[in-house]
Amino acid sequence: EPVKVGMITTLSGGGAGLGIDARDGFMLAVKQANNPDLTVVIEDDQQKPDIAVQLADKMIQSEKVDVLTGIIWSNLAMAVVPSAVAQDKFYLSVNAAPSQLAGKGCNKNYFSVSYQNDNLHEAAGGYATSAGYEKTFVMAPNYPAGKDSINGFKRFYLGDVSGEVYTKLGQTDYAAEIAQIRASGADSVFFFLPGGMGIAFMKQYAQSGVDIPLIGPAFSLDQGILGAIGDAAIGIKNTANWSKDIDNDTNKAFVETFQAEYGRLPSIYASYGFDTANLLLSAMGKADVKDADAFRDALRAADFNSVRGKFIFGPNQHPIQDIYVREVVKEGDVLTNKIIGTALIDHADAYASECAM
Amino acid sequence: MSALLEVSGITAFYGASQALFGVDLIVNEGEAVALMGRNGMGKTTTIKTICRMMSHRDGEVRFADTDLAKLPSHKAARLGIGLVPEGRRCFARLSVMENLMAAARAGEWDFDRVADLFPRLAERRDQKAMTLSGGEQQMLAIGRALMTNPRLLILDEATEGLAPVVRQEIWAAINRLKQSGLSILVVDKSLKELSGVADRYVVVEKGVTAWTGAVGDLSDELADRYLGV
Amino acid sequence: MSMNRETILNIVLAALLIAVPVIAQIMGEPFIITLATKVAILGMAGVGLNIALGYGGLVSFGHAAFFGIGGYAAGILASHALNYEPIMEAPFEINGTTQMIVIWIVALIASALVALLIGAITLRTSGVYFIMITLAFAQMIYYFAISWPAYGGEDGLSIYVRNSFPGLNTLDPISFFALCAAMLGIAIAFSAVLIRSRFGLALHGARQNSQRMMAIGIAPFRVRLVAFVISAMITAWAGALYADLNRFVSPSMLSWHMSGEIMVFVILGGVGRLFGPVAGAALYILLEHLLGGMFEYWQLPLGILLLVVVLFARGGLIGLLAGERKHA
Amino acid sequence: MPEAILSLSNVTKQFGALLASDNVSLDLLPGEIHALIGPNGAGKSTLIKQIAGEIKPDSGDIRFAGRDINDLSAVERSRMGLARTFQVSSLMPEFSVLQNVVLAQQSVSGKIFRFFKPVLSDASLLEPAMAQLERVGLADRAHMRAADISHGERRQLEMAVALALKPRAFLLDEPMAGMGPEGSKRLTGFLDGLRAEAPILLVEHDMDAVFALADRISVLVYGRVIATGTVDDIRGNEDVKRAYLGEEA
Amino acid sequence: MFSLFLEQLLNGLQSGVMLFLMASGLTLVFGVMGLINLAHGSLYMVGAFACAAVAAWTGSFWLGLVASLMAAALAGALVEMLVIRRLYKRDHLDQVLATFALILIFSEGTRWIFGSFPLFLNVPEALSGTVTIPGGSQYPIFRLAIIVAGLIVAAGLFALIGKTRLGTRIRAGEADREMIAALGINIDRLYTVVFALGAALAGLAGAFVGTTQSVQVGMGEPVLILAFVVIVIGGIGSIKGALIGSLLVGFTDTMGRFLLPIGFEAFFDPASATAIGSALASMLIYIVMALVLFLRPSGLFGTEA
Ligand SMILES: Nc1ncnc2c1ncn2[C@@H]1O[C@H](COP(=O)(O)OP(=O)(O)OP(=O)(O)O)[C@@H](O)[C@H]1O
Ligand SMILES: Nc1ncnc2c1ncn2[C@@H]1O[C@H](COP(=O)(O)OP(=O)(O)OP(=O)(O)O)[C@@H](O)[C@H]1O
Ligand SMILES: [Mg+2]
Ligand SMILES: [Mg+2]
Repeated sequence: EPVKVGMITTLSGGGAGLGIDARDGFMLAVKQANNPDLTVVIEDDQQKPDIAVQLADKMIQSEKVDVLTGIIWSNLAMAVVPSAVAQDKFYLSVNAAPSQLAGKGCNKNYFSVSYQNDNLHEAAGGYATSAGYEKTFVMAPNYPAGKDSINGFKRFYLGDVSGEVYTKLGQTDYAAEIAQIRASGADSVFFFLPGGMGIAFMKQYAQSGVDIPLIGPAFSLDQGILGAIGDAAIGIKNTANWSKDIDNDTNKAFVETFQAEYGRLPSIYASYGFDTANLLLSAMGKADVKDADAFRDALRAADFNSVRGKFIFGPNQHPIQDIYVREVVKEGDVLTNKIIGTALIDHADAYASECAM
Repeated sequence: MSALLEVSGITAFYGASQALFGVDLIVNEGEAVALMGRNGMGKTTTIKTICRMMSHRDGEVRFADTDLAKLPSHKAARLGIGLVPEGRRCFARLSVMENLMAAARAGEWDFDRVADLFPRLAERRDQKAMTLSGGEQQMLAIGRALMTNPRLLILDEATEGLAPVVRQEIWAAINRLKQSGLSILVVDKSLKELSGVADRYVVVEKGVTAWTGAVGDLSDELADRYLGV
Repeated sequence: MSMNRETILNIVLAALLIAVPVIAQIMGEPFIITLATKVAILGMAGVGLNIALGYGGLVSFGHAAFFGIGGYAAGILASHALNYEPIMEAPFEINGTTQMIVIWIVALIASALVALLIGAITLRTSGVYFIMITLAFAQMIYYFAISWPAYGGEDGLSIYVRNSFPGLNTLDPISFFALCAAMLGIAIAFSAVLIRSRFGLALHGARQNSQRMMAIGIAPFRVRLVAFVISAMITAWAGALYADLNRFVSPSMLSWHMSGEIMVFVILGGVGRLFGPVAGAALYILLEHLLGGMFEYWQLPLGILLLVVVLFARGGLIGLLAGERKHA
Repeated sequence: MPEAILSLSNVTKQFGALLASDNVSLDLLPGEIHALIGPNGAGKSTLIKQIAGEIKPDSGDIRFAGRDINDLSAVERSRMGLARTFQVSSLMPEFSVLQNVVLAQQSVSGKIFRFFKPVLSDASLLEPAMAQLERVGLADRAHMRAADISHGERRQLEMAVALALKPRAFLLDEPMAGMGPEGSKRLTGFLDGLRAEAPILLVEHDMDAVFALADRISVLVYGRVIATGTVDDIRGNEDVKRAYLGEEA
Repeated sequence: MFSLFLEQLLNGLQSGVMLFLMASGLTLVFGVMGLINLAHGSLYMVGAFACAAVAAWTGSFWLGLVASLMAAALAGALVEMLVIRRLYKRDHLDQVLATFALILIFSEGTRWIFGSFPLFLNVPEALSGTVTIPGGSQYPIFRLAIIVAGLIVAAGLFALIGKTRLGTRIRAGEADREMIAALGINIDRLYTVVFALGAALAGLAGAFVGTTQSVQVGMGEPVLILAFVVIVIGGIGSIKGALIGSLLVGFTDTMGRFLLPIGFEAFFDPASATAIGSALASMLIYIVMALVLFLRPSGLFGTEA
């Protein structure tokens, strides 16, 4: 019953931080389990979809892996997942979970451990509503994930949208958008700008003196990049399905051991990686991976201790979970997030009904 | 008279093909030497090795008691070699003034003196070199070399493409430069004018020094054999 | 006629490119076949670029545009066919297809038209201006593809099943490799004939000196434009194959990284050398594959190796192995 | 008087404040060598460029072979039979000497967009090209790169390329420049015979050659034709002596 | 609306000057030395990282700024002496490949030293805060400081290239290296100095711009493309062109992002208008570049090649 896992993730270039966190979280769990039946091969996709596809081919054809995982970006997931699951491999997502794979394109061999892409945005919409905002300015890059984000936000936001802006992917200067925000008369700003884009925006926003509150999904305010934003991040509300202060033993142990092992605080991606590995290990304990149906049932049962506390899969094999609102705070010298409330409880995604499985 | 430039038995190659097979050449202090030969015989190649634009293989190039073998081009120039290259090679996008000043070194030659020699250059001092007429560019190339205040002035086809009056002026200028004590190595096609300036001829044929002698000693028969005139 | 070293080297390279996947097939290593297929396809994209860049001196930094157009031709036609949605209904109905041959023809025509348009504008410029204006056009297409939702935008477009070719099981790696290798062979043979032709001579001339070209009565612009279009078409053809290799297309095929990569293959292998792009692609992909799994900072040794090649192998790999190019 | 093959009337060209061509009118008759002389910077090359179509005159007319060619491009003019050489050699440096000529030969044949048949084993191009090289005395350099031949040899190659075009008129911009004494002598003899093939507009500073060859001479000073006449007319013209010839007359 | 428009104009100016700051070093190396240096963006990154690291270590942005200049200049000088020097006589394409390799080396080297996570770099105390501009909006002082820095660099370069002997020699060397050497100029050393200077300018830009962006591996790449666009629009080799090109791109980009979505609302429903408008806005500078080069094939101030 040995299981071979192929991890395809981003380990070079500007987006490497995310992949490294996911990998490190995953490998921490693997190490803790110390299960000789589990082997992992790791490859760098360079954040390029064609490379990811070829690596998937390699893992399936040459390495003969049973399970694939690791992809951070939706566009890479769209390139790899459909054909991998069509070849009867299991795919466990540590992050990217595009709507196509949750709805019509769902597959019995595809599990998202993290979320469905829209979840955190929806939660931000829910939070904005419950916080009483009535005029929110919304902003995201001009690509499908950006549009999904804004749609997700609007789905749970009951106020008015006072401005809607799509920025250029990879944009680094936001002066023009900040001026529009200032002039819009909004009472809050929802933004989805992953990676360097978000860092640039928040720094410039703080420098601009505009003080309309910001709300975003966790991606822009996650542990890995908080340090780079600096004090400009303090007080920003963000939505997440994990936080290092979620109060359960698994999480406490995870945060501690991760910090001890790697010398830094874990990020949300690390938590997904950790949960993914533990989910896999739990299934390995119950079934033989060669018996696909049994193994799939074991995965579906999700019988493992999640750092998020309870963990259940919905019918489309995406989690049904609580999503929190966090606020960036300074603990000593370190910037980190603290949960200040729950935005959505037992939240499932909007596409599950389209999934015929 | 002591030798300012002494080239002995040099060979030189372009890639694998040999262009010089043994050139000997001496220019004494204050002397004007004409380097002659038909097209493609190695005159320009010889000059390039002297200026270190290419390196020789066998033989030796000495200038002012220094072996040039290991010197880079700019060091050789600073010893006092001033080159007016074949084809002018003015800096196309620089103005006349900038061309002259780019490599100027202190000495008796300065802009005013060059302007005296070639008033046309003074008229066009702010024009870009690439828009100058061929003759104007030639004047510029000579002026540019003079501005480095060389001890040896090398002119490779310096009167090519010049109007007869200007050519006469340039020859007169070269003559004056020689009178002022400058050593000169000159390549030109006009025997008549060379004979008025040069003290000695060096004739190369197929990359070998074929004949050296005083100007008066070049017989018609030799001229026909080596130069085809 | 005695063969020169480059010819012998080319034969060796071609033999290697064919032998490696055959051996891999016997040893049961399908992934090596995939890698060889990738070399063949990207090499072919490079063969296309080499016509413009190597022979015509037209340093196009936008060939990813054509590569991507080829890819999207495959992706769009196949996705329509697989979803049973006609591409257009009025005034007459056009349906998608999964026939590679039809896809290729569409890719060739589409890329030729786009190249004609881009070329007509960009070829007025030269040198670095040309490099940048070709990049500009590719970037326009790239941003268009990213933000245009119909075919997936940034997420790209999956072709769930590889398109088909009469008499061949394209899903079988070695068959698909054979197909790609054959197309590469056609592209190389074509470019070999092309450079020796009258047109090739004119193209060489246009690269060196347009003033002289005009003085002898040949309009360099037309020569360059034709070369640019041919070059684009071959690259687009390779793009269509690449889409089938990955069963996926996305705007990353149109990105400037892709343009840069194709260009790197050509330069690495040897600019203007018949097998240069293939050699370059093979070396690059081999290094990427070998180093990629070895070391977290694998791009560092890759960079150093590339640097060593440029500094010490004039004329790229082919130049290193076969000596400087003789003028034809 | 036979009809001129090439005629310029009132051609004017200005560069900023500089009048490079000032109302120039001149013509080229069949079978003649018409020399154009004048000080450096007088506008001789500029005039050649305007005839060849590389730059457009500000005003004035140029007729060639009975046709107004003002609106034709350089390429079209070349195809009509105007061949020019450049004052500063302008060749294909990476081509062999022979290929330089073959390319011109190919242009004359009119078939450029042929993609399949090998060109360098095409005897219908190689043989005439080789013949032109022999005419200018460059046959033994045929397989050297044009970048690798000496300056004088490049000048000869310029000539061979022009010959290959089989033109109806030659525009030669200082063909003697860079030629050694022997080369000049040979080229003089060669041009003497060439005028029977096509008339020549000859820009040259080598007065020995000009006086030996020219049927007519026009003198250009500051863009203006100050005199046109036979060799003897020009030699005796005091203005020309002062502006151009100096002691050479 | 008017004050917003005014602020956007100022943003356009500021973004233009920021672009110039990034492009200035590239103009020097690319326009003046005739070298295609794809690794310019890497030197920019080196500057930003050096500044961030030293600022974090010493607590002083200004020391970081000095460090960025020195680190980038040193990296530039080394690169010139070890790599670029061997390539001047080669084809442009060899330069492309070599500098592409340098990008890989710099990026991965930086990641090796500093890790894969972005670094922190913020505006110095003295330049933080905002001022009120006419119309009543607040404008960050730091952005005004960038405008000033850019203009100083422009003036300095202008003087250096146009007015000094050094500049003359550099340009002469571009035209004919062999000839300028034969006239007695040590062109190798000159070029090392110029390259180091260009690198230092890149480093300076990296440090400055890094304060408003994410200091991370790969930050130089988008900048590189933009800087090339700017230089090509302005005309290669022209400092004036680079400045005008930067401003043109800065204004076009800012105003396009601002006005296009609004403009399209006249024709489409708001959601499509923003989508189409911003799609077009992201293509806009490339459209402008293509247009400029179509009308003037050697850029606005370029001389014929
Ligand atoms: N770059 C080069 N590469 C290869 N061979 C060359 C090169 N330059 C010159 N040669 C060859 O070297 C020989 C000598 O050339 P060189 O230029 O020295 O002649 P030259 O005497 O100056 O002739 P000219 O009077 O025509 O200028 C010639 O046969 C020429 O073909
Ligand atoms: N593009 C240009 N812009 C400005 N001035 C120019 C341009 N081209 C030529 N000139 C000027 O026009 C005048 C005529 O130049 P042209 O080259 O025609 O002279 P030329 O008679 O051929 O002289 P030469 O005998 O020295 O070759 C010169 O003074 C030159 O500087
Ligand atoms: Mg010579
Ligand atoms: Mg002239």
